[in-house]
Amino acid sequence: MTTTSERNVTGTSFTRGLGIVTLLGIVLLVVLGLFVSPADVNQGESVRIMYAHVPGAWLAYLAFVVTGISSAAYLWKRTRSLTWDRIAGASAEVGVLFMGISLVTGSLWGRITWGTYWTWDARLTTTAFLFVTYVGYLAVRGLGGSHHQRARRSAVLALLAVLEIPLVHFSVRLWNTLHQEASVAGRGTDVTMDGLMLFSLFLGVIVFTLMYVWLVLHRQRALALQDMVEDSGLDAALAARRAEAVV
Amino acid sequence: MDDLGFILGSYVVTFGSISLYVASVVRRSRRAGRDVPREQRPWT
Amino acid sequence: MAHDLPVELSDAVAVLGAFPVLAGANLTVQRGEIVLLRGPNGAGKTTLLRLCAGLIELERGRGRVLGHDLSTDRWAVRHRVGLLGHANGLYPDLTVTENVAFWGRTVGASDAEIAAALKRMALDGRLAEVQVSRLSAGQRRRTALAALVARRAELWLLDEPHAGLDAAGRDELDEVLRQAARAGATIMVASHELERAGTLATRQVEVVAGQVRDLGATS
Amino acid sequence: MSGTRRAFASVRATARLIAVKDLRIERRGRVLTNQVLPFALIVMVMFAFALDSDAVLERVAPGLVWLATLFSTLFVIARSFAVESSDGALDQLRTSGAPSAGIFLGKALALMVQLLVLVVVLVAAAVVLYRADISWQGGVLLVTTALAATCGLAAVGTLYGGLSAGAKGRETLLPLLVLPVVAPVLIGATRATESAFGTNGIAVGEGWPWLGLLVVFAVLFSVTGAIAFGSLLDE
Repeated sequence: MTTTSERNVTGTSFTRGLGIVTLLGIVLLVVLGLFVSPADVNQGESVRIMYAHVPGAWLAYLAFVVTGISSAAYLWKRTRSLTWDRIAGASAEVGVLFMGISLVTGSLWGRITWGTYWTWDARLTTTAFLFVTYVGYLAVRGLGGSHHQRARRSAVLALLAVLEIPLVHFSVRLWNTLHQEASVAGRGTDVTMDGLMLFSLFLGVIVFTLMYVWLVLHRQRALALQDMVEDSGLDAALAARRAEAVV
Repeated sequence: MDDLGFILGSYVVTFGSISLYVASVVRRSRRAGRDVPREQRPWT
Repeated sequence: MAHDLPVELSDAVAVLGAFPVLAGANLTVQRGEIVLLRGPNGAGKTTLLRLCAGLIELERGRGRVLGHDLSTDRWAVRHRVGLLGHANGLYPDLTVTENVAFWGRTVGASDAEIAAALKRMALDGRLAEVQVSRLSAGQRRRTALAALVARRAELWLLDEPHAGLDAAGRDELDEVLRQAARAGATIMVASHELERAGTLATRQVEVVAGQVRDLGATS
Repeated sequence: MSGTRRAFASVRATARLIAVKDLRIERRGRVLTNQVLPFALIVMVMFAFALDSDAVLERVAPGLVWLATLFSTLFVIARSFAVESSDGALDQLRTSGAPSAGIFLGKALALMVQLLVLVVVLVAAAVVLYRADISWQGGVLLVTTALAATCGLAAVGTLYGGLSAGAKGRETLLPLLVLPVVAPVLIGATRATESAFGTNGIAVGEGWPWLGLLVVFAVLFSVTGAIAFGSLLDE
């Protein structure tokens, strides 16, 4: 039982294969993105950031969609299972990670192309709100209580976030179009994609998707392990408390 | 070129923080895995 | 529903955080009984009462209260029990009457029933219009008991109800409980006032380290 | 006397009962009038110090009114649930069998009334301190905006307040959860108020679409809150 030297705890042959493919993909993406693909006519070299930034942002959105769906699956009585809750949690965590990264890379990209780290563009602002919302979601997951308490509380919160996102996006967009004439577009930032650039972006999406699946699988299993550890801790505590009564 | 630092930086930030996250997940699962026998893990 | 036992716990486990406060409790209570829960601090008396009120999750084991399964349907139990915990559940800015009326009305009690409850705990006089924040600890306990009376619960769960009450208040409380039991309610009282509660109770059980030991009927 | 003869209070009766109770507590305790309102006013004065220019103040007055409202809202929410959790009233509410939708609506209604008072005072402060002025039509827009915005704020506040009421150490979570959600209220109410004040020469007519946003927000969160509140409050 105490195999302290065990190295691969949450892996299976599938995730190992997936991991190897993902790693190869990352190498290929870096080589293509940084060296092989051409510079953009308008943006120059800075377009290379796109291959890391855009897929990350997309996958973050996808991760939050997965969180919402698995939360609904948990709340629906016929599919109620803590696995859904753990998938929701793992996905939200990976989503927050990817979104945090995209916010940073996006602002670096913005600094080069727009000359500013941040702009109050609707998509950017919504993304920032989304990020904070899911940071809050993760904080609520950490509040404690039993597994099912945690699951119910966070599932309701995740569905509220799904409701919140379109409202925030719509209001920011309305605010933006009415009050911000100088928009981001039309300042020589359009990217004209050639075949290789498109392929690199496509590869980026695939690599990030693989990375996402790998991360969520492992994180979800790690969460399951943590839940099991808590349960077996209860067994020990229960035995100790029962022994107390005998005396 | 000025932009070079930014471009490299964004790749470093991306894959660097993902690696850190992977490390933390692996570390946490190893710690938890010590107390859970292999046959109890549904995925094995 | 008439044949449902008020409380049936078998091997019930309830946790606070990671600590199993109830570690396999077995308890069956019949309708109309007044059961005294005794036992040292930290034995799990409060948790047992809260479990029966449907307020905390049944972690393991089986439990039914008033016919509802605690592991799947504990919310259905809640409105049929009356719980008096360590806290009184009163709003200090409201008067005695306002508090009792509020809690009575949440369960649909009529004005007459609320007035009767106030009278039952001798709160219909001078104290009626006094804000709870100006009352003594014993007077607050009385107010909480009046609110409990107004709830007309089927299962009364009382945690140290005698604490803070004066001699007259204790007599009144005992009389209220006896009357409720005669009328068909079931009562569980956790108390350290063994002598007093002992004469009130029809049966005593001892809670030790999260388990329940039956001490038999009291004559 | 055997069996249950407990009458379930309807959602409406519960909502009324809770709202009356909360407002009565506020009338006696005077937390809003003696603590939150002075705080909000101080914030308004501090804004004036920080921005230090009549022209700027006049331009940003609507935003400041709603920003001060938002911050004060956090205190009012915290107070609204401190009342329930300080002496175990929350447990009594949970075991009362009162419908959770009724509890939600009642608490939200009481919150909304308090927020309305707050907004009225803050708008008055803006008129005095920041020289905002309001036309007759602007007044109509402003009143409806205040109603819709406070309704939305109260709904969101009650929903997340219930979540953070349960245990200790959760109070600090409230701003993190509430503020991102109410961003549309801040945006919508500020723009609508700008039109009402005629800030930067914005016509009153431009404010109505923003009012629409606020109404949608208020309705959505009131309905969702009434449905979801039970599972957030019932641990």
